[in-house]
Parts: sequence; C-alpha cells; structure tokens
Amino acid sequence: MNSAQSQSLNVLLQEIEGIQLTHQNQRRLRADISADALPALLALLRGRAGYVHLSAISCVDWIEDDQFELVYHLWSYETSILISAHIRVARDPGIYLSVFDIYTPAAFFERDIHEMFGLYFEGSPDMSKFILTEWDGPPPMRKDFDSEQWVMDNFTWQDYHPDWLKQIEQQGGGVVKSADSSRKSS
Amino acid sequence: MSSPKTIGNKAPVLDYKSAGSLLNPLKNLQFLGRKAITEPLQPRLASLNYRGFHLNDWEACVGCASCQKICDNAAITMVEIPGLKNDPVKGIRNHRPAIDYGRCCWCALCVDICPSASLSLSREYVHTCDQEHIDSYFILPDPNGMHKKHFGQGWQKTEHSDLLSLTRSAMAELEPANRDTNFNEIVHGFTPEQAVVEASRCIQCGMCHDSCPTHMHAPEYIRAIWNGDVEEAVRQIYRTNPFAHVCGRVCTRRCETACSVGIRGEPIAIRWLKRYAMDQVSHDRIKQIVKEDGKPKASGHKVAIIGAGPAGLTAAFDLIRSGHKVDVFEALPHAGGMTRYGIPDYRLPFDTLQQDIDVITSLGVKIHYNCRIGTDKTMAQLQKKYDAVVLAIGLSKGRQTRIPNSEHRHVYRAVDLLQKISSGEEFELPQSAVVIGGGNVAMDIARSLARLQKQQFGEVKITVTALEQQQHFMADPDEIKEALEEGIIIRDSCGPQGCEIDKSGKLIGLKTWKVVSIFDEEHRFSPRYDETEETIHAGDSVIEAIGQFADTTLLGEQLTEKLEWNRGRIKIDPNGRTSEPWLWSAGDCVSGPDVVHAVADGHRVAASIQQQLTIKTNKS
Amino acid sequence: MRPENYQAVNHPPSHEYELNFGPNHPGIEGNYALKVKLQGDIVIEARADGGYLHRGFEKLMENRLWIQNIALVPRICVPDPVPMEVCYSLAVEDLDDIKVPERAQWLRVLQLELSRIAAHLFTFGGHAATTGMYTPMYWGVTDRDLILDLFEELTGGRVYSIYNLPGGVRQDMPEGFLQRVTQTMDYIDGRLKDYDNLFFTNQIFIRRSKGVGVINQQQALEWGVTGPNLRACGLAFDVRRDDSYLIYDQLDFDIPTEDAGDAWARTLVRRMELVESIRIVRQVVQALPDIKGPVRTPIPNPLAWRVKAGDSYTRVESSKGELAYYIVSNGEEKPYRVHIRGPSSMHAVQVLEKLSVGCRLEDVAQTMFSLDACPPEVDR
Amino acid sequence: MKSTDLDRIEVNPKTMPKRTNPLANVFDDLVRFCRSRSMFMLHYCTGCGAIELPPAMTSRFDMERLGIQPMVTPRQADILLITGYVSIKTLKRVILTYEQMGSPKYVIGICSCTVNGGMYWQSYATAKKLDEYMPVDLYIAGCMPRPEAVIEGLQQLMDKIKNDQANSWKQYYENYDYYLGNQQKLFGNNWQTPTDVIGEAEIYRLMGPQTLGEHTKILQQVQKPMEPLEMKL
Repeated sequence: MNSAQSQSLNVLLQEIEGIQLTHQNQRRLRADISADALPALLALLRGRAGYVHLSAISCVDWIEDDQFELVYHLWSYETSILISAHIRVARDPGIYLSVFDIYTPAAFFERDIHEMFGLYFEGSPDMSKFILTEWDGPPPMRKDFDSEQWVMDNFTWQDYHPDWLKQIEQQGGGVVKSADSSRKSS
Repeated sequence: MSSPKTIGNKAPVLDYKSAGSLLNPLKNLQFLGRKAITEPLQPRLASLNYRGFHLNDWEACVGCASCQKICDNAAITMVEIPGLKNDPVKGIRNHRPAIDYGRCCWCALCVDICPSASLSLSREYVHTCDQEHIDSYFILPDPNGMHKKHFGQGWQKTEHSDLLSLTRSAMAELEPANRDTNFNEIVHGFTPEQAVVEASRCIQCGMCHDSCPTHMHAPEYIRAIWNGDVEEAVRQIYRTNPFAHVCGRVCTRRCETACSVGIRGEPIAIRWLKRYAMDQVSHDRIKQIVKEDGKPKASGHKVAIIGAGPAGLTAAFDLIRSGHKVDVFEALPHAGGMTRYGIPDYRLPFDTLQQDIDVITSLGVKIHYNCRIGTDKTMAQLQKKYDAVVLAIGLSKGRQTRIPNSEHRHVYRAVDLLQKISSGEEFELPQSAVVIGGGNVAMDIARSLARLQKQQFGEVKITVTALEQQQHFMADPDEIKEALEEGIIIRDSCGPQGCEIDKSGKLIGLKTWKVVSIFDEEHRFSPRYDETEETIHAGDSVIEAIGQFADTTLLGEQLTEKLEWNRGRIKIDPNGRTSEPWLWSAGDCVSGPDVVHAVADGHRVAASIQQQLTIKTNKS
Repeated sequence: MRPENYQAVNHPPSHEYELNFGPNHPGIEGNYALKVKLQGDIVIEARADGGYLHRGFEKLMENRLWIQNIALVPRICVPDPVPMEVCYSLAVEDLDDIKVPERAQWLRVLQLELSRIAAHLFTFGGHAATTGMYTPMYWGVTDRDLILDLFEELTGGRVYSIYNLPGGVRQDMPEGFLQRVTQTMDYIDGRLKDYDNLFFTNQIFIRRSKGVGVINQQQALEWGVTGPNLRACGLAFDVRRDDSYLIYDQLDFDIPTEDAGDAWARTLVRRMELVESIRIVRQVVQALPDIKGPVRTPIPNPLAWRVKAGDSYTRVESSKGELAYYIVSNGEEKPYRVHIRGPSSMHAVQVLEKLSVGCRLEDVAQTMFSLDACPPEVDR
Repeated sequence: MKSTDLDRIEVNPKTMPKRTNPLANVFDDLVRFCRSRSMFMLHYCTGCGAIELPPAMTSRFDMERLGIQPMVTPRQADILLITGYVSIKTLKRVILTYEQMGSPKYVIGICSCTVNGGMYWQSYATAKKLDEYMPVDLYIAGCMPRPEAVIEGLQQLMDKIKNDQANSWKQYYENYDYYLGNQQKLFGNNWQTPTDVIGEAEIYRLMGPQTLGEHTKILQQVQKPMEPLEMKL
C-alpha cells in the first residue's frame, strides 16, 4: 500500500464518531470504537474502503470487567492493511447485533461465539448449536467455566499398578504425591 | 463494492484445458513392470533424532521433577526409589520420573528442559498391549529402553533445543580500581529488572530448600520475586531466617551448590536474590512483616542466651515469639558475633547487619552488651535465674600453627586482627605480610590489610600461602578472584615450616616447603612435603588464618568438670542440648564456622527449649 | 445409524428424503457430517454438522503454559500441522518482540513448503478416491510419505513435528539433509507428469469435476473463501506475498490462478501450487548452506515465562487457505485467549452448504474434497 | 432394542453344549485361522490417528497383505479401530457403530488418548478412557503410532484371534450393565441405542450375572420404541 491510500483510509475512518486508531505495524491497524458505532464502521469499510473480507470475529471474555470484547478482523485486498475493530459488550445480558447483513461469513463466527461464550447476536441467521450439540453445560469458553474441574468431576483415570511399582513399594518407595511433599520441612 | 484486481502471473504448467485424452491413463501401464515400493513387514528403524519411547540415565538424573512440571499432559509422575543415591546437600534426590503413555504426546519438552540432560528419547516406537496389561503403559524409563532392548538414541538435547537459561543475569559491582582503598561494599545487588530475569531462571525443584541447613523457602521467595511481590519474598525469608540481610550477603550458599540449573550452567543467584528482596523492602516494613503473626501470649519462662551472634539471636528470635522472656549476654560492645567482628565491611556493611539485629531487638529481645559471663556474671547465677541457658559463644580464638618462631610478636592470628580492624582499634599495620591459610578468613584478612596498605603506603604487599592447590581452596572462588584483582599474591601448595628472623630479631618472612600431598591413604590430615623446594616468602609479619576454636573458660571449672565432652567440644544431643538439662549449646562452637548453620542451630535449640518449657508448663 | 436426537414425526413425501452424509461415511473427509435433503439424487438442502472432533483447543490453550501449547497446536489441523505451529510461534514472537534468526526463518519456510506439498498430495488422493479413482490416492499417500520421511529426519516426528518454538526451531538440520530434500523433490517433480496422465488430464476426472461446485469471484469474496479456492476464482491473493511473513518476500514464486471456480479449477490450482512449492523448496535448499548462525533465539525459562501483554492477529497461508491466530496476552504465564481462524471454518460450513445445493449426491463428496475442508480445524 | 420385559429374560447363563466330536476343536481352530486372515476394518476416523491409516492402508505399508481391508459399513466390519481421542459427540456414534457390528468384533484403541485421555485430558469435550464404554482388545501406543506400529498391532490381533484370546466382544454382553452405566453417566439416563444388546446376549448365550443390573433397569424404563423419523432441517 502507499501512503496516499493510508492517508485516505485515515481520513475516511475519522468519519466514525469516537474512533481511536493505533497503527500496530505497517499492516495492522487497531480501531477501538463503541459498540453502537460498529455497524456504521463496517458499512463504511465495506462500502467505501474495499474491505470485503471479514477474516474473523474473535471474542474475549474479560470477566473482571464483566465485558466481552469482540474483535472484527477485516482485510482489504487493495490496501493490504488488516483492521481490527475492537468493541466491548456487557457480559450480562450478552446481546449484540449481528453483522451478517454486511459480511456473510459473520454467520459462522457469531454462531460459534454464541455457543462458546453465550453471547447472542440479534439478526444472525442461525443461532443454533453447531459443535456443542450434545453439551448442556455452561458455554465452555467463558472464563468462569473450569474445564479441568469439570473433567475431574466427570471422569476417572487409569489406576496403574505395574509390577515394577509394586516392587518399589515393597522396598518402601512409591509414587511421590506432590512435588512439594518431597521437600524437607524445617 | 469495488472489484478487486487480478494480480500475479500464472505459472507455466501444462495446458490442461486442451489436454485430456482418454488414453492418458493408459500411459501409466508402464508401472506394471516396476519394482514395488512396499516396505517389509518388519518395522523400519526410525530416524536418528526420532522422538520414540523414553530413556533415562539414572546415574545422571537428580530427580528434580522439572520434566514433571513442563509436561503438557501431566503424564509424568515422580517415583521415589529407595536404594538410589539421595544426597540433598549435593542436590540429588532418589526420585525418578515415571511416564504414562496414556497421556504422553512425545513432544520431548521434558528432554529439552532436563537440567541434568539425563532424559532422552529412543528410536523405539512399537508397543502394543491388551486390556489386562494396560499397566505396561506406565513405565519407568531407564537406560535400557522400554522393552529391555536398545534401539538407539533418538531425540537428545542439543545446544539449540536446550530450554533452560544457563547463564546468570549480570549484576553491577565495583571495579578493582574503585574498591581497593576503601571498605565499600563490592557488589551492588540486582536492579528490579535483573532480579526478575534471574528469578525467572528458577525451575522450582526445591533442591536449595533441601540442602539449606535451615531449610529456607528459597523456591517460594524466588517465585515471589519473579511475581514482583518482594514483601511476600521477605515473609518467606523470615519463615526460617532472621539473619536475612547477612545471609543475603555472606552465606556459604549450599543452595547454589545443590541447584539443579547449576548442573550444566550457572546456578540461580539465590543469595543475591535474597539480598535483593531484603534491600527492596524498607526496614520499618520488614519489622511490620515480622510482627504480622501478632503478639504471643507471655509464657512466664525466662531464657538466657550467651553470645549475640547469629545462633544466639536466632534462638532469641524464636523464643521471644513463643512468648518467653529472653536475655542475651554479649561480651563485646556490639551484637553480631563473628558477622560483626570477623567479616570485613566491604562484604557485609555493619549497618545492614545492624538492621537484622534491630528487627530481632524490636521484638523485645534484650541484649546486655559488654557483659562477659565468667567475669561479670557466672554460669551458676544464670542457671539459678533462668529456665534455660543457651551457650552460643562462637569460635573466637584463632588457632596457631606452632611452627618455629611463631611466638614472635609480629605473628598474628587473623581473627584478632579482623576484630581490631572492624572495631577501629589502633594497631601496627604491617608493611608486608604473609598469610597462612586458604579459607575465607585468610582472604578476609588479606583483603582487609590490602585495603589499609593501599590507603597508607600506596601499594599492596601481601602473600597468601596455603597447603591446597588453588582450585581446592576452601575460600569462595569469587573471593580468590577478587583478591587477585586487588593485587594480592597467592602461593598455593606451600606448607609453612617456620618464620625467618634476622639477626636483629626482626621477622623477615615465612619458610615453606612444597606440598606433595595433604591427606594420607586413610584420608587423615598428614601433609607430606618436598623438602627440596623451599621458598622464603618475604614479609615483616605473618598472619595465621588456619582455623578458630571456642573459648570455653567462661564455664568455670566446676561446670567444665560436670559437662560431657566430645573431642574438645561440648557433647550435645541432636537438638543441641548438653548433658546438663538446663544448658543448650548452639552455633559455630558446635557446628563449625558458618552463618547459616548457626541460624539452623538457633532454630533447633529454640525448638528444643520450647518443647522442654511446654512440658514444664503442663506439669505445673 | 440414527443419532438419538431424532424426533419421531410423520413420513416425508416419498420423492424427497434425507440422508445423513457422515460422520461415518466413505465420502466424507474426516469425522464430519452433512445432513442433506434429496430429491432423487439432487441435493435440495444441506446442513453441516460438526463438532465430532471438538476438543476445545482454545480452552485447553488458556490452561497451559506458552511453551506447552506448541505441542498442542499442530493437532488442530491433522493433515497440515506445520502452519499451525509456525503461526502460533509467529504470534507469540510478535507479542513478545522476539527476533527470529534468519536461518530459523529459512528452515521454517522449508518445512512449511514441504508440508504444503504433503497436504496437497494427500488432498488429490482424497479427491481422486471420491471420483472412483483409487490409484491416485495410493500414489498421493505414498509420495506424501516420502515427505514425512524428511520430516522425521528433520524434526523427529512424522506428522506432528513440534519443531517450531517461539524464537526459532528446536534443532538444526542433520547432515546431508538438503541432499535428501533435493532427491525427494526431484522424485516428486518427476512424478508430476504421471499424476497428469493418470489424474489431471484424465477424462473421467475432468468430466466429473468440471462445473461442480462453481463459485464465482463475487461469491468467493462474499463467502470468505480463501487460499487455493479463492485463487481458483481468478483472484491472485496469497498471504505469503500480500501479507508477507518470514522470508517469503525474498523468494521467487508465482501465484497460480484459474478462472473457472469449480472443483476442477480448485484441484488444478493445487496441482500448479505443487510446482511453485517445489520451486521454493529448491531455492531454500540453495540458499540455506550460506545462511549461518543460530536456529533459535533463546527464550526465558519456559516454566516462568510471561509474554508481554497485548494482542496479535497473525496470519499465514496454509495449504487450505488463510490461517490466523488471534492471541491475547495479559502478561501472564499462560495465554489469556487464543482464537484460531482456520480456513476450513468457512469452507466446510457455509460454502459447502451452499455449494452442495443443486449438486448430485455423489458430487457432494467431491465438492468437499475439492474445497480441501479439514474438519478438525473447524471443530478445534 | 425391542421392548421386552425383564422377567422374560433368563438371567442364568446357559451352558454351552459340550462338544463330543474330537474334530470340533480342529474345526474351531480352522475357523479362527480363517477369521484372522480376512478382516475388514471399519473406516471411521474418530481422531488424529486416522492420518496414519491411509499410509498403512496404501502401497507403502500395505495392510492388505495381512488380509485386512477398510470397510465402509459397520455391519460388514470386524475391526473397529478407534484412532485417538473420541469426543463425547463421536463416542455416541462409536457406541452405535460398535453395537451394530456383527460378532465377533474386535476393538483396537490407538494413540494415548484412548488409554488415559492423552493430550486432551483437561478437555471438557472428549471421553478419557475408551475401555469404560466398550471392551478393547488391543492398544497401540503412540501419539500417533506410526503405520509400522499399526501394522504390528494388527498382526498381534491376528495372532490373538488365532489363539482364541481376542474375546472382548463377549465381555460387552457379559458386563453390559457396567458399560451401559458408564454410557448413561456421560450421556444421561435417556441414553438408548437401536440395538437390542440384551436380546443379542441371549442369542449368543452370553447372559452373565453382570449383564443385567440397575442401569439396564433404567434403560428399560426410558426406552421408546423406534419409529420412522424425519430429520429436522
């Protein structure tokens, strides 16, 4: 891309209210905007800046802020700059607007985020489960779901007791319970 | 929507659009006559760095469990194997990793992290079993391979794949030119950035904890420093060591000898990290942290401690926190014992030592200075007045070589001189000196005198002679390096044979013979010399730094008679109790010269006294 | 076989019926399912059903140390695992400002391109099998195995190399490795004309695949199609060149395109990419002996390694299309969030659902293979 | 499963009629030999390990020389090869598949994941121990095992079949209650399969004391007759 393109892109993006732009490197542009302004930004990028490719929508669960961060990664085949638009959505009730009408691929990502995080997208064509059809627990990607604990509660492990271990146990040794218990106490 | 451009050229390949004869596939009938590429049923030999089943060299493995920590899948369990070498001081545990092949993914991260490089993978890869033999999925890797057949070495650690950081984080210190005329502290200590980098090298194996005489919680405070929480680090340090400033500077650091990272690289700078944590937290905050447990209930018991050195004060620190009243009697005007009067200022500044003592006295420990037991008070008085008495008198007298002419007035004992230097007493500074001994005390006196000589005469004329070869000196390698930098001459393998005196009765040097061997076949001390290689080391004074002994005259004749003795030392049980039920003994006078041992002794004695006093309380 | 979430209702009209295409079906790629509604043998509706290979990678990665994840990531896409490793490593390097030595970058490119060749050979095999031709499958899989032999020699593992770490690669290549790479490349180069005779210019294949699953350029952009599938619609876009990473900008290679946008064009683009990949490998083989230096920038002790806080969206071109990692670090020992954008998450769901409609049932399998959809990557 | 009353099923196992013909044993050996020489392996890629099967099946490692061929339907298959982790969603299908296979049938679990969870031991989505849900004849270690190891494993299975040691399929009938219990624990009490395992056990005369139990009782209560179904799109 050339600097003229970059300039015009910057000018164009200033049309969005409250946008904050950060150039992370030559090909990565981070845009922080409010959730309300996102559809306008996407429409602008898609309609006037050649950003036809929605690379991904990522969701991050910031549980301490009680917010979900949604990141829309957009790519233009013309400017060769990837714009990541960051917005924050309240974790509760966890509803946001679908951008399916602007970008078709959004349907998959929104469906995925819905089943993994429980964030509902209004206007998305299909919010039914895709991967977790047999799962009735909480949305697993939420930070408050402890996967390891769930596994420990629901599964058992092999109880190995091979001959060599029996021999060692006869001699008074055996499996060290935890790394710290092996240490001497003062 | 703007239409994207079509860019780039097409690759020049076959024109597929026109091709496509029905006969094309028939061309491949030529393959009918070719040799088959099928491999024989016998499994192939895997590649030279294949990640197959595990091998573990039991001789090299130290059982540090870092493989367990890095394992993605919690596949590794440590198994304690009795009969294997278990030496906490050397940093060797009798634990060996056992691997669950129902978890393992053969990523070889365990191999790449292994500090001892004992773990590796073989080229073996076939293992099958049925349900009844599922136990065979849990294996204890040894050098012989999983099925007791060696298929050759596969993935091994190389310099590229090694995941440990083997070099220390650099720390600033005074250049020789800036330090040889003053007693300023040489090392500057870590900056916060350096400390975090150094702390991040730790693999949390806990060998340091095991090897430490007082079992300091080094992994915990290193982790706390790494987390940027120095106050937590101080809390962890004070769990076992009230002489934290001192041990942060002059500890013999057995932890670093045992450190697993040190097997192939430089051990973690545990001592400097401790010092960093202590220096970062303000003195008042440290006092608060120490008092966090709250004030103990007064027990009504009284304990007397003779000697305000590390052992005595550690015992005092423990006992006062158990609610006993503690009186410490110190013959000299300052507390600290050998750390105050034996260690020069450039290694341990007096004010940092004073901070440690201040923390202890702030708890309510009363120190009676200039109170020499035996003259100012007698043991009998103490026995009457106190429920328990601790003897922590240290090793205050220097040993003598008793070589010819060693009674000359210019032949000194190192401890006496050091005490004079640190208490600022006037003494006759020798123009040139010969030191006998290769330990830390020898280095201390040599380097202290070197500084004074440089100050007064502008040049250093000191020779250190020792029986050992230089690489076997008892002194810290750093000390030797720094001594050489400061202009001190070191002559190793020199057995002192006598002081040379000229006609006027002036001391002119030390005569030594070359040492052939120090110990005899039964490892007893019995040096043999090569008399033909005689050297005279010039010097107008000779300083003996060959060890110290305890001054037990304070006990008085009666008590000396009553006590049981063991080869010149007071006989004690494992808890430090003497044959007299009211008397305990701790510190250098029972376990030899070492600060951290003294601290450990102090704790042990305090625990024993506490136990004894509890019994007493319960009885009454 | 009936999944138990079926509900008992009335019979559908007899001329329409539904079929569970997968998960256990010879025509499906991997463990994946399509529920198709048929009229005769024409598909009138299709719904993708994934999750059979779901392992919750993104959750697992949040629970593991930065270094431990390098053993985990290749498993996300089984047929083409190398780009996963490289992309993860690149993302972590981006976050933590680690500079990769040049030799490591060349080794990574070598590995990536070998992996691309292996993956394409594997895909042909699958595609040929769905059109009833088993010999190309036998050939493709066997020739791929020769590349796996190279991987085994270089990395110690056949499929999951676990060779890349943040900072570089784990070991330097063994002696004489480049000669063996050249030998294998010569062999595969020579084999290409056999493949042409047997498969690419085979009338059976051409007639079966031409006009099947057509995407035009407009649709491709609309649906988020990437990689060879996009190039088969005439758009010469390749992450390697247009969002360049490693040392791809120093290499000379073309981006083959086709205009038809059907199953045939997609497979042909891959066939042409083989030539380009071999070309790249040859360049690397030529350049590598002159590039000295270490293969890895040391990282801190991995058991106590915090990656700087921040986020990184890193893309690479896998054999299947655009692969991206979005990694968020909050400065802790473990990633805060990892989002994996696999190319197949578009191809195997929305695109496949749309392309299947109007196809004959036997072409659905072909469409899927021509899209090179990789189910484990969809399910993650 | 057909709707039957528990009472109708004889709980005590019937003893096999004793064979008096000395040739019978020879005949059995012959049957087993032939069985081991012609096996069809169900082609169901449950996990990563499946990627090493195409090489094992094709020219280079060529399992066909052992008489083993991939087969696409469970009804005609002898070997169920579980190639690595089974997600819970897949596990349901695997059990359905297993039950539909005709006896004798053999299960091979390859990779670490089938033994103790493997790489995905922390994952909420995968089952950890395959032997809780179906009896396994042979495990092949590796993550994933190389084709050579797979071939080696298959040869061992052939030996076991020949020597009459691969009888895990009988265990499924004999301990059906145990397996069903584990399945119910994971899938909920509404779990049912279209195969009448208890009925089959009766036919094979493999009703053991462990075949019926509390879990089969739950099954009896919840099972619905199978009806023609429509797929909801």
